[in-house]
Amino acid sequence: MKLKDSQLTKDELIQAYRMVKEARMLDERLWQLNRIGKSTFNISGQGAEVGQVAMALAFEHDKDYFLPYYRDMAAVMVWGMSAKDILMGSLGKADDPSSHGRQMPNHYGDRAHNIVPFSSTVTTQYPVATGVALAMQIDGSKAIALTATGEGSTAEGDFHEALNFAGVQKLPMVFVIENNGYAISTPNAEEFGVKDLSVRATGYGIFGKQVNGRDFAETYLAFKEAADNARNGNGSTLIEMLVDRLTAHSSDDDQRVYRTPDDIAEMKENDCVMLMEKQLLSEKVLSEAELASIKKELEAKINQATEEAEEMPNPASDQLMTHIYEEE
Amino acid sequence: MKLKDSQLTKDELIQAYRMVKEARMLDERLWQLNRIGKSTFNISGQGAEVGQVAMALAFEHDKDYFLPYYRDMAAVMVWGMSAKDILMGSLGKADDPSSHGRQMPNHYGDRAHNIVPFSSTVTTQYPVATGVALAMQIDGSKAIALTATGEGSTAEGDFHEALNFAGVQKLPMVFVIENNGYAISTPNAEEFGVKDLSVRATGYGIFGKQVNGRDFAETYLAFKEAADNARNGNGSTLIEMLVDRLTAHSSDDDQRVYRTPDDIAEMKENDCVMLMEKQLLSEKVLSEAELASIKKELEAKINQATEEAEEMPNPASDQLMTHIYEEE
Amino acid sequence: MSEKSYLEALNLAITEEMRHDEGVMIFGEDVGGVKGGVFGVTKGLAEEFGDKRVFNSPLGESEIAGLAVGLGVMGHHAIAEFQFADYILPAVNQIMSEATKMRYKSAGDWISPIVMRTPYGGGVRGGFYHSQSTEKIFAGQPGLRIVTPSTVYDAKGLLKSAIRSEDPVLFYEHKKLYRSIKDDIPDDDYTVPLDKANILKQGDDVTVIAYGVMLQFALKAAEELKDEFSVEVVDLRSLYPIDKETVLEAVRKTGKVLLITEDTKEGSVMNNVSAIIAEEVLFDLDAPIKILAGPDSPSMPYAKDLEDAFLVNQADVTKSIRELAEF
Amino acid sequence: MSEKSYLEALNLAITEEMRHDEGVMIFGEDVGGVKGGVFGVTKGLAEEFGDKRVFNSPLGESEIAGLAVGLGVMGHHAIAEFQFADYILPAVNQIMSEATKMRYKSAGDWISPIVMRTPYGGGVRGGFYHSQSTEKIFAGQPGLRIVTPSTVYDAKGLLKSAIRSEDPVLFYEHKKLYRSIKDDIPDDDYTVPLDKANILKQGDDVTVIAYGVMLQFALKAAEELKDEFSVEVVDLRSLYPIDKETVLEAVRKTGKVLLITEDTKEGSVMNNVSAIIAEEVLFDLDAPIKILAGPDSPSMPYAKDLEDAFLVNQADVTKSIRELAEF
Ligand SMILES: Cc1ncc(C[n+]2csc(CCOP(=O)(O)OP(=O)(O)O)c2C)c(N)n1
Ligand SMILES: Cc1ncc(C[n+]2csc(CCOP(=O)(O)OP(=O)(O)O)c2C)c(N)n1
Ligand SMILES: [Mg+2]
Ligand SMILES: [Mg+2]
Repeated sequence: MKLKDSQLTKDELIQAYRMVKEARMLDERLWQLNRIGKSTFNISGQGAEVGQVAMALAFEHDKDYFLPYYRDMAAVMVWGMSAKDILMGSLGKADDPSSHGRQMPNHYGDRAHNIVPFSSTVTTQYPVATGVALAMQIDGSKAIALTATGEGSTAEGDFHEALNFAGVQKLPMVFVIENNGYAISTPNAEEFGVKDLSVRATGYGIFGKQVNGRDFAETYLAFKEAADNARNGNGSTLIEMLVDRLTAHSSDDDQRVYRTPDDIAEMKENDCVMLMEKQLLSEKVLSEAELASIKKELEAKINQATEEAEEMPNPASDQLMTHIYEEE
Repeated sequence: MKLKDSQLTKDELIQAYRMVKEARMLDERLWQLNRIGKSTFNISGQGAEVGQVAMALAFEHDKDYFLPYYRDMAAVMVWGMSAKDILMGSLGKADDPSSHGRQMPNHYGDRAHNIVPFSSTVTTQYPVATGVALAMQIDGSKAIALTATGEGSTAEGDFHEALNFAGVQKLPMVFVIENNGYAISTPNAEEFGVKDLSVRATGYGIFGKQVNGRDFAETYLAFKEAADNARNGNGSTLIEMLVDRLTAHSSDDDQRVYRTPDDIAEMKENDCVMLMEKQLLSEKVLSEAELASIKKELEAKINQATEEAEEMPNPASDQLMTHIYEEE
Repeated sequence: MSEKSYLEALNLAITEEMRHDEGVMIFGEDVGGVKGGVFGVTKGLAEEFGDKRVFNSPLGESEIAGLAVGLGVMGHHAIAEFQFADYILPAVNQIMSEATKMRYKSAGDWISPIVMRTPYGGGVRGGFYHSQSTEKIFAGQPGLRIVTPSTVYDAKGLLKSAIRSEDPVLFYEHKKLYRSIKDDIPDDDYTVPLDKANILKQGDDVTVIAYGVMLQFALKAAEELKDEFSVEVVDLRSLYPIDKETVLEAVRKTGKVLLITEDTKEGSVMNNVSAIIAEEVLFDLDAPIKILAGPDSPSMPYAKDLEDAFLVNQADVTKSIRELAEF
Repeated sequence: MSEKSYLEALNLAITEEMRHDEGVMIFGEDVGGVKGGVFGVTKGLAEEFGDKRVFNSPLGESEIAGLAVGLGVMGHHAIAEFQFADYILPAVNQIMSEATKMRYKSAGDWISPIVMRTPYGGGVRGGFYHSQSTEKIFAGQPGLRIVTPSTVYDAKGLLKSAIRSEDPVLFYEHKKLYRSIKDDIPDDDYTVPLDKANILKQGDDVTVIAYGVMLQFALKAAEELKDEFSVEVVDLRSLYPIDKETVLEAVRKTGKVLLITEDTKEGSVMNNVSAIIAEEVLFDLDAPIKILAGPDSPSMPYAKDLEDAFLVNQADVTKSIRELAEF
C-alpha cells in the first residue's frame, strides 16, 4: 500500500517516519555501546520499526496500556519513552524508568506512560495483559490494552490461556505476534505447523489478521480496526505482523551461524526503513534533502541523549534491598 | 447415522453394544459402592459411553497406546481393562492395574494393555502423549497414540503446547476432546468463546473434526479416518466429541445446584445408551429379548467381578515406601 | 461474637472486604455462580456482588494467576482461587516470574497486590493430587508472602489482611479444617498480621511449632500432657518469610523444639525454621531440633491403609512431644 | 586423560552416551541444528546423530518436559534442555505431576527415565531471569533426583550417570563454570554416583559444604588459609535427596560447618542440609550452623553494582571460614 492509504496527514506521516528512523538510529547506538563495553547486552528491533510505529500509532497513549516485549523499542517510543530513557536502561542507570537498572536492557516499562514492564520469561505478559484489559472493561474506562510477543513465543501455554480468556470475556485488547521468522536459531517450520498464525484467532472467537509489517499503511489500518473493535466493545484481535530480524537474536548471538548469506542479504535489501524512505520519496512526502536533515537532527538528538544518559548515576548498592515488600 | 453406516458387521455391532452397556452398568455399580461407603469416590462417563466405544474401536489395542482421562471407562475397557480391574481401582486394591491402589478411582492405566496412567491434574497427558507418539514415529513402529481430555480442560496451556508440537512433527496421534458442556459447574460459554473447538486444529496444521458422540457410526468413522491418517504418516487429528454428562461431576458434586431440571431431563431423554438400543432394535441388529438377555448376562458378570474385587487384598502399608526410585 | 466454622470465617472475610473495597474481585474455577467453589468458600458472593466481581474462570491456572497480576497492576485487589494446592503448579511461572517480581523489578513503580487462595493438605482420601502441601515450592521467593490460618479466628483476620496487603500473598487453607473446626469470633472488623507467628499456648518444657491440622494435634497433645509437661505451642502462620523473632524467642525459652508439618520431610518449610534456629540460637538448645513430618514418598496414596501410613497422626505428635520433654 | 572445559565434558558425556545407547535423544530450544544450544553444550550432536535424535523443540517448556516423559514411558532416555534454569518454571507442573510421580503412581509399572538439563546461577550480568538458582523449587519432591556437577570430572561422569539412570534427574549446570574451569579428565568411560556428596579436601577444623561457583571459592579459600586452618571441603553434588551419610560424617569430624549457596538465603537447599545436621548430630557441633548465601531479594539485578552486591564472593567465603575456625 501507499503510505497515504493510511489516511494519515503528511505531517503525521513525517512524524511516523521520524520515530521509525530514531528507533533505528538509537538501536545502532545501543550496539555501539555494547561493542565498546559500556552496556553488556542488546536485543534489537531492527527490521520491525515500521510495523511497530504503525501499530503503536493506532492507540491512545495517554490512556491505553502497552505490555510490550524486548524488541518493541520503536513502539514504546511512540508510546512516550525517550531515547534517554532507553539509553538509561541499557546502561543500568538509577533513573531508568523501565526498572531503575534492575532488569536487563530492552526490558521496557514506564509508569508515566502506561507501559507495564515484562519479564525475560517469554509470553507471561499475555495473561497479565488480559488482567489489565479486564480492569478496563470493569472500570468502564474505555481504554484498551496492547500486548506483544514473538512468533516462537506463541508456542507457550500462556499464549493460549490468554487468548482463550480474551475470547470468553470479549476483552478490549489487541494481541500482536511479531513474526520475524526465527526464535533465536529456530526457524518457523520447527516452531509451528502453519503458515499463518493469525488463523488461531478463529479457535478463540476473536478477530484475527496477518499483516505485512514492512507495509506501514496496511499495518496501521489493521491495528486501527483492531483498536476500534476493542474500544467499541467488540472484543479482541490477534494480529500476526510479519517483520524481519535484521540483526542477530541478541548481542550474545551470531546469526551467520544458522542463516545463509543469501537469506541475510535478501532481508537487508528489503530493510523496512529503506522501503519507507523510498515510499516517502516516491509519494513526495519528503525530499532527499529533508530525509538527510532529519537524519542529522536525530543524530544530534541521540548523541545528546547518550551523553546525558551516561552522566546519570548508577543505582546505589543499598538499592539491592529496597522495594521487596510494601513499606509500612 | 445408522449403526450399519459404520461398515461394522452385525457381530461387531453387538460386541460394541455389549461394551457400551457393560460400561454403563459397571458405572452404576461404582455409584452403589460409593453410596454404601465401600469406595470414597466416583467420577463417571455416563452419557459418553457410545462415543467412547466408537472411538476406541477405531484403534489396534495390542499396539496403539491410549492416554485417557477420568471419564474414559468405556474406552479403556475396549482397550482391554476388565470390570474387575476397574472395580479394584475403585476399591483401592493392591492388584488394581491402574495404580495398585495408589491413585483415586477412575485414574485408569494398564501396562499390559498400553494404557499410560494420568494424573488428576488435567491435560498433562496431552504433552506426555506427544512423547509417546514421537517414540512411535522414531522407532518406526507403525503404532499410534490416542489421548483424551474434557472440553474445559482445553483451556490449559498444555493443550496448546501439545497440539503445536504435533503439528510441527506430524505426529502419529489423535487428540480427543470430550465435550459434555460443563467443567464441574462451569458451562461452555464461560470456558471458551467458540462453538466448535475442533476448529483449533487449523491453527496447528493438523486435521480437525467435530462429531456427535451420541452417534455411534459417525463417531466411529471419524476416528477411523483419524487413526488411518495417523498410521499412514499424514499427521495428527483433533476430534471434538459432543457427549453428555448424565451424572454430577463426581460423587462430591450435585449438578442440580447449577443446572435446571429441564436441562437435566432433556439430557436423560437423549441418553446415548438408550438411543443406541433403539437403533439396534430398529435396524434389527438385536431384538428386545436379546437386549434383555445381554443385560442379564452383564449383571451376572458385574456381580461376580464385584465379589472378586472385594475379596482382593488391600495394599500392605509397607507399600508406602516402595517404587520411589530405581531399585539397585 | 458468633460461632463460625473455618470455612464460614473465610467467606466472611471476603464478603466484608468486598463490601468495604469496590476494587476487590474474586475468581477461579467454579468460584462464581451458585456453586461458589468446590468447597463452598465463595458461596453467595456472586449473588451479592454480581458476576463482574465474582466469576468463574476457564480452567487455566497460569491465566488465573496472570489475570490477577494484571488486575493488580491496575489497582484491583484480585483474589484468585486455585481449586486445589496441587493445581497451582501450572501457575508457578506466572507467580514466580510476574507476581513476586513486579514491585522489585520496577523499584516500586508497579505492584501486584493480589491474594492467591488455595486448599491444601491430606487426609480426605484425595490421593496424589488432592492432598499435597505445595507451599514449600514457593517458600524461598522474596517478594512473596505465604500464610496459612490454622484457627477460625485467623481464617477471617488473616484473609482480611491478605486482601488489604499491597504484596502478593499465597494463602493456604487446610481443606480438612474447613468444616472440622468452629469457634466464636468477633462479628466486626479485625485483622491479623501477615508476618507474625502466634504463640497459642505458653509453656516451659518444649516448644512445638506447627500449622494446619498438625497445629490442632499439637494443641490437643499439649492439653493431654499438661499434668506432666508444660508445652509452648506456636502457630507458624507466616510460612514465608518466617517470623524469626517469635520463633527464636519461643525456642530460647524452652531449649527444646519440635517442628511439625504434614508435608514430606526433606525440603519442607520446617527446614527453613530449623536452619534459622541452628544458626541463631544453637547454644540455647538442650536437644536436637526434631522435625516430625510425612514420609519422603512422592505423594499421598489413595488406599486407606496407605493414606493412614503417610499421615502424621495425633499419637505421633503426642509421642514426639513426650520424647522431647523427656530427652 | 585430556584437558577439557566443564562445557566440553558435558558435551562428551552426551556424545558418548548417544553412541552407546541408540535410545538416547536430546532436544530443547536451539539444541539442534548448527547452533547446538545457546551455550554450545550440544554443538555437533545434530551432525553426528541426525535431526531425529537431536532437535530443536518449539518454545514451550511444559511440552519439552511432557515430551521427555512420554519418550521415557516408551523406553527412551530423553534428555531435555531448558535454556535457562529460570525457564524451567513453565514446566513445573509436568515435572512434579508427571515425571516425578510416574514410577510411584504405577507402583513401578511405568517409569520416567529422563534427564532435564539446565544452566543456572548468576554473575553473568543476566539480570532477573538469567541468573536464578531454581533448584530449591524442586528440592522436596521424592521420586526426583537433583544433581549438579561443580568440577570438570563430575560434569562428564555425573551426566553419564544421569542419562543411564531410570529415575527422572534434574541436572543443573552452572553457566559460569562452562568455560571458566578446565581439567584433565579420563578419555574413557566413567561414571559418578548420583546420590553421593564428595569430599574434595580433607580437613579437621571446619567443614565447608557447597556446590557450583561457591565450591570453587571454598576450594580457593581452603588453599589460602591452609597454613592457619585445616578445612574439609565437601561438594554437595546431590541437591536432592541429600547424601546424609557423607554430610553427617564430614560434620562430625570438625564440629563446625559452613554451608554456602549463591541462592537467596531463606529457603535455599542448604536449609535442608542444616536441618539434617541439627536433627542428627547437634551435640557434635562446636559452633552454630553458618549459612552463607545471597540476600533475600526477589532476583539478581542487572546493574553491575547491584549484581556485585547480590553475589557472595571469594572474600565473603574466606572471611566466613576464618570466622568459623576462630569461633
Ligand atoms: C519461557 C522462556 N523460555 C526461553 C527463553 C529464552 N529465549 C529468549 S528469546 C527466545 C526466542 C524468542 O523467539 P520469538 O518468540 O520468535 O521472538 P524474537 O526473539 O524472534 O522476536 C528464547 C528461546 C525465554 N526468554 N523464556
Ligand atoms: C490443573 C487442574 N486444575 C483443576 C482441576 C480440578 N478439576 C477437576 S475436573 C475439572 C473440570 C474438568 O472439566 P472438563 O475438562 O470439561 O472435563 P469433564 O469433567 O467435564 O469431563 C476441574 C476444574 C484439575 N483436576 N486439574
Ligand atoms: Mg521470532
Ligand atoms: Mg466437560
